[in-house]
Amino acid sequence: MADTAVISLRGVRKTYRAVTALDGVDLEVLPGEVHCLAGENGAGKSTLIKILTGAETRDAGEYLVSGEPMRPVLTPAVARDAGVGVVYQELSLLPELTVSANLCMGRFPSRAGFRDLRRQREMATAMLSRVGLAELDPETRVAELPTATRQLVEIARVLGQNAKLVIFDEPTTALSEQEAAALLDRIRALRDEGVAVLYVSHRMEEMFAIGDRVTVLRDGRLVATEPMAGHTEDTLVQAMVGRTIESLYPGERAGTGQVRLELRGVRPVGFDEPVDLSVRSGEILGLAGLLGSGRSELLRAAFGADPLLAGQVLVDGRPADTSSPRAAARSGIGLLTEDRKESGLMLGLSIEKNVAMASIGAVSSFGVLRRGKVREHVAAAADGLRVKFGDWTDPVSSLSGGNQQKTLVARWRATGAKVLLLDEPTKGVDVGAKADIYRVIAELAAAGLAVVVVSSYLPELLGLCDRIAVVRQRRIAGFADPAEATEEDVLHLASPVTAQEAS
Amino acid sequence: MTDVASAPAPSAAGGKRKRRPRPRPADSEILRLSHLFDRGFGGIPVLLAIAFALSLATDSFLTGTNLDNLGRQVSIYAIIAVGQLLVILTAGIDLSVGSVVGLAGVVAATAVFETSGGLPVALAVVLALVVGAAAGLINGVLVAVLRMPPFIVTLGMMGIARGATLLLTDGRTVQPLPAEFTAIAGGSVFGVSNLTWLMLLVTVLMAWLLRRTVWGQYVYAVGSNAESARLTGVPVRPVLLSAYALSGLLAAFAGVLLASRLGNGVPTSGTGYELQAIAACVIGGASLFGAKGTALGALVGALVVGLLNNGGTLLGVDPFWLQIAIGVLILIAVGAENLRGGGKSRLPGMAAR
Amino acid sequence: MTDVASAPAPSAAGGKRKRRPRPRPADSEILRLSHLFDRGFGGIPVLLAIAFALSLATDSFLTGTNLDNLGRQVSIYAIIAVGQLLVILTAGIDLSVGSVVGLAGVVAATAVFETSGGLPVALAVVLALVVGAAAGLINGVLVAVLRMPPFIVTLGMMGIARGATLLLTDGRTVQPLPAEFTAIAGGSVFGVSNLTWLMLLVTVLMAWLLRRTVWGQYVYAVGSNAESARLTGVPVRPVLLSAYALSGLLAAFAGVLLASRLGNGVPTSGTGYELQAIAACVIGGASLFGAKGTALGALVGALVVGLLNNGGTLLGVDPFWLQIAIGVLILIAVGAENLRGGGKSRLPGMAAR
Amino acid sequence: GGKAAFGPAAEGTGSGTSGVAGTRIDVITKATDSEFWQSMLAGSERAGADLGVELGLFGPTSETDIDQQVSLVENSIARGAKAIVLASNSSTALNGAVDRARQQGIKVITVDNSITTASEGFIGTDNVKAGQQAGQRMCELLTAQGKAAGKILHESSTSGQQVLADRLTGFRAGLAEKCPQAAVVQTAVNDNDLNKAVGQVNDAITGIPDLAGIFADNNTSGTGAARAVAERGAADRLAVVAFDSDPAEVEGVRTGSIDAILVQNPFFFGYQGVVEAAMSVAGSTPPVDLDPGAVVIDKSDVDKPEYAQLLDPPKTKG
Ligand SMILES: Nc1ncnc2c1ncn2[C@@H]1O[C@H](COP(=O)(O)OP(=O)(O)OP(=O)(O)O)[C@@H](O)[C@H]1O
Ligand SMILES: Nc1ncnc2c1ncn2[C@@H]1O[C@H](COP(=O)(O)OP(=O)(O)OP(=O)(O)O)[C@@H](O)[C@H]1O
Ligand SMILES: [Mg+2]
Ligand SMILES: [Mg+2]
Repeated sequence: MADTAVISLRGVRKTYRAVTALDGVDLEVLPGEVHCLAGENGAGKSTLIKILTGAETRDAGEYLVSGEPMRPVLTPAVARDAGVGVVYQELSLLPELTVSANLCMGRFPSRAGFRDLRRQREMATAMLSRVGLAELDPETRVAELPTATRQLVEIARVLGQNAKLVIFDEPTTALSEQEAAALLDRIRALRDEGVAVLYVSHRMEEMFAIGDRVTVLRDGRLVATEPMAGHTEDTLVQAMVGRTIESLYPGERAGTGQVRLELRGVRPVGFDEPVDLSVRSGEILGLAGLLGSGRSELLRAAFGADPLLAGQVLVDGRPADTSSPRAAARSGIGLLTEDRKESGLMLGLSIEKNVAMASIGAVSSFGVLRRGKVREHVAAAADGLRVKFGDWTDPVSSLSGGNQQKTLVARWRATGAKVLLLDEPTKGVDVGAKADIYRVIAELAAAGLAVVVVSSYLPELLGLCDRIAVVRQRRIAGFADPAEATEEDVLHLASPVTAQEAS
Repeated sequence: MTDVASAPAPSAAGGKRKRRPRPRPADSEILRLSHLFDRGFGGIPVLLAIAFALSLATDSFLTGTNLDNLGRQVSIYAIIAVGQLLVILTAGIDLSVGSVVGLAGVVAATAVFETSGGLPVALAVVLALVVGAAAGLINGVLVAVLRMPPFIVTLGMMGIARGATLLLTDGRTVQPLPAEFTAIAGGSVFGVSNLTWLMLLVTVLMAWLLRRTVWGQYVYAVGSNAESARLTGVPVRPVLLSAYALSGLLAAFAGVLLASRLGNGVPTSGTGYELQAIAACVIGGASLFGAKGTALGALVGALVVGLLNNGGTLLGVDPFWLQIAIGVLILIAVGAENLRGGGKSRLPGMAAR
Repeated sequence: MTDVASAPAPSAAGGKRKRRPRPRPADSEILRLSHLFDRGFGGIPVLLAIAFALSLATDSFLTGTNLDNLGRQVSIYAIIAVGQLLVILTAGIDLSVGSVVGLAGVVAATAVFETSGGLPVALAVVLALVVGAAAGLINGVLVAVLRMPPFIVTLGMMGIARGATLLLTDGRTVQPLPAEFTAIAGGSVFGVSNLTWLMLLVTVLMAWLLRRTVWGQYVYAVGSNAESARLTGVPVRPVLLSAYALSGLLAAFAGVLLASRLGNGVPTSGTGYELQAIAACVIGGASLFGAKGTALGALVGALVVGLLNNGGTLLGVDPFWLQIAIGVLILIAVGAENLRGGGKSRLPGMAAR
Repeated sequence: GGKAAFGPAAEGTGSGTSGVAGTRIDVITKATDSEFWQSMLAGSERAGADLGVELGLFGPTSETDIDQQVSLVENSIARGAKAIVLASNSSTALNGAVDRARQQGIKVITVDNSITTASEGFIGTDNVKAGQQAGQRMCELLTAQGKAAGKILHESSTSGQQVLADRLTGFRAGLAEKCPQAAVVQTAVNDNDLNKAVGQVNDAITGIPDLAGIFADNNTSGTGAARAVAERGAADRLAVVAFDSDPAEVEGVRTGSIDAILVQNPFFFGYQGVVEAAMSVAGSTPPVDLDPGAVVIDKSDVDKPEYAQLLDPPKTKG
């Protein structure tokens, strides 16, 4: 019985009203293996994980932890105590509480109900140091941390639980290459300690880098569980999508035209130096940089989301009004923000409304919506994005993470903007859908838009962009040509260590 | 507002593998029967149940006189509730509506008071509406521009408006009011009192504004997530300002109608109406966390409370028991709604406030 | 609870680029002076400013008698506010506290009424507290288990408890009450009235519970995001139940004290206190969206309102003007706090309710 | 009735008040927001002007807020008032505060509602007696309509107020004297919300087809009854007796929707209260108990000149 699976699922089913999220899924994760879970957006990966952790109740099927059957109705606390730890796809930290309280939530060191603050601090510091955050003050409130740090804190929390099974649901979406690489090292170390790991990611090379076996889900059904070594990227994609994807990145496009977007001496809050940058019609400019290098701040300021201390944003040579996002949108700029939940979606509203909101003026006359137009407009914007949903009027919160992201792409596509600023546009999006989004971006560029893409995923920038600007410590550190540059070149330019070379 | 019945098993990813049924014409925007039994229009089944029970229990419930009474009684609350709903949709709260009812009532009454030399009725009404809208606008400015918590802002305004009302009248009732003024609420068209008509008019108009105009969509967007809305190009401040101003305006309108109905400008009138209006919205399916609720729901909520009060008097229930019974019935009404609509597991504590 | 003064501009991603100061020893949990000027303890500067202004404007403000009066007047509200705070921290609201004040008061009064054969005072008090806690627990069950909206649940309970109070007393005042009972609120220790001591005791105890116990952290966790809290193993339901039950218990305690202070079981007492309690919490920095607020803040909020009322009488302000002035001053108090704490741009509409 | 005590308060009562000019006297009403209490405050202001004392006028926001009234008394002690004129919201709850005031040498005159602890003097109507007058009048009206066994609605402003309970007790007693078969069949409570009062009376007229009379226990209830009776056109078949003399109620008497009102004299309460307070401060002894009584006024005497000031007392300002 040496190889008893840490967890095993048999014939698990889960439906949400009319949606069947999982249908007869089997899964076994062995100690000391990294088991990847692959599938398109909405395939049911997160749902499966929620069932493993007791966050959702399964409708049918068996669930065993170390051979012990689990009760059909499971609470997260029971699952955790049985040894299942998880890093959720959507951040689940409590923003108003401190880092240490978040890390110890649910199992505070205490004596008779009274918190042992010293031990709490020690525990927190120990957990943080495992993800390279030893320097972070555990008494900082989570609300004050940038997204990437929050993700690391979340990972620290799970690592600190000494679980038998650790589940990662897209842990690297908010991380840069460096942090992601460090995380993979951590996962390997966990595996070597005999911990079972269930790993979900839409980044193929990550799966190939650490995966021992892979289970593929499609439309809530099990496709197969196979050794990772038996797959190539192509066969894995084929298994996930059920079709082949000829090329992930769009091919050649027609040349670029006039300068469409120009940042002239733009200085967002926190920037010491003004930034000058121009993007031509038809051009896709990538912005590379480490976490916190200021890429998002730059985009936000150019869109009027944050105040500009100095400088001007020009669209087609005319100064754009960046006093507010609304004004910027009217000047023809659109911004897809990086944090879907906090500054992108209106979660309670329907998918349809979420897509239409930025361009609602286009389907109304004198402020009154035109009958029938909204649906048409929205359907056109979502065309080719393969958004998986039940009904246009379902709340956008019912969509899987990747599909939520697609609705945001559709939102900005619908505006007919001249300039699109996309901050991590493929965050949490599957391969097939990435190809769809890249294609849509390329189409938009081909239609004459100037597009700026911020991404922490370098292959994407190299594959998609015409030109890459590297941001380092709130300065443009240089440019790279995707046709020639390698990931190392870009990283080199982005890292502060090499700063002296620049001067 | 999902239409579960008519959506086929929500199918696969867009176009490619399964063909999705062609997007239906925009019928989802049209009110269909199935909507009525949806939490979005919360309370309609409850309303019908109460009405049915009352018509069995008393002979007098289904008489024309009584329904007329009911319309008159509920209309004032319903109009305030519809205004309150706007603010609630933006995830705010307006505690000042009760005081604005009082203020607008005495402003209108004072303006028409001196029968000779008093302002023409129409002008007096406009004056009162302007005062109410201005009070609402001040709330809006403090919330939207100075970013103060709506609860405190409108609590402050509640005290200020009531104080101003008392100052204006010296705490005395303003009367007698001329017949032209009392005719506003007193009259009737096709045998149905003006008050009832006005209540229906306000509800239908607001329902239309919320469903069919860009502004209406913006109101929901702001309530759902103000930051997301701002970054989507929604003019958040103007939307908030308009919601608070309209809430004030409708409260003032209710105040004028109340003064007209009573033939008196009573400085204490409207006291406590804020809670009733909020309750009506919530009974009608609105969430105090914003972005959830409809104008029709607010009307239904007001009717539910109105029916309980009306039924209580018709049945001659002891007032102490009536108070208990209304409390219990409100709980049952919302609880029943919740259980029915609660198929999808909601979180404790996250339950719509 | 951030220590703005000593934390440098919230810096870089996980300490990579800038060196953060070394983690301080666990002192951040201990109340330091700088905390007092933080929004978390909202209102203390405002409180001091008002007190300072009053001591300049009148001779009588800083007299022992007046400070004693102030303590007596504020204590009842403060105790209710501290209970209310708990519910607010869980992102709920408790509108029933005013009615529970009345109910507990008459329960205690009725129990000790018949001087011969009446229950011993201690037993009567316990009985009243149990009744209050039970009312709160029912609220909690409806919110946590049946997932009904707290606003409606506690609004229903508000009516039910008031009705029960009136039924119990037949609408009459219960009196005279024996001296042992009136001594609870009437007595004093070291020249400071019992009421003041009890208010301080309740606040300190609650502050300690919230800061130093696991339960306290759970309360904040549930208010921050009930679903996330549940997923990390927080017992959401028990936490909600305890918050509502404690709110009821403290309201009942305030009711007993009020009855003791008045020497009467008055069936209408406590009417309207719910809004005052909520206002005190919000003035003291709590957010109606949950997870933000402190027990000390609730006390300070109650003191701010108390000071304004007290100052108004001392200065002989006309009551109508006083009502306006208090409204304006509440707005200024919270507005000033907001501007000071508002360095980081908060969203309109998202501003803490 | 004590009609003799009505009319402008005799200026002569100022006899025992020499040397009080500048004295600080606080007047605390049950509430500030109604005609009734405003009249009382107007009376106090008149007396204050006549005697040259320094007045402070206060009142809680609502008549149910006993705690706030206690605070007001305490604050008056703190601010150094020499005398307090108090319309107490409870017959016992203010005892503690009043005792403390008197221990500090502050003179306390109670008006409208007596309290069970000692004070320098009391001026007010006996509500049970006034209720009895109302019951007697109701019986007369019912008998005149041939409905001596009729059903009566009790429209009440608030639950749990002693004064109102006293009025009802008195009313029942007065009614029972000659109309033992008539009965109060239903009580409706409007929480001093006029709109609610109108609705309730409307509902009762609909719900009780053989309703014969309405007893309204304060101005809100009375005004509400007047309005509803007018809306339903039921003035002829219903006997309506109401407390207080809101202008709207007086109007109701004129137009017939109210048959009789019971009127007290709050202006006199206020004037006499301040006068007696000043007397106490000056060292003379005011009357221990002064009951000016209540008068029943109906259509026949509503426009009589002797009631003019009673029904339309001088305003606070001017
Ligand atoms: N609470 C819910 N209510 C309704 N439908 C839901 C809910 N949660 C998930 N679904 C549906 O279940 C299906 C599976 O979703 P799930 O989140 O498991 O996908 P996923 O594989 O994790 O996708 P992604 O890669 O985009 O995160 C989707 O169609 C989704 O819309
Ligand atoms: N809420 C916040 N509070 C404090 N500092 C923040 C906050 N959000 C971001 N920062 C800081 O602002 C700086 C720039 O962040 P920004 O998000 O613009 O970087 P980025 O290059 O876009 O990185 P990312 O890939 O994480 O988005 C970082 O130093 C970060 O720590
Ligand atoms: Mg997922
Ligand atoms: Mg970024």
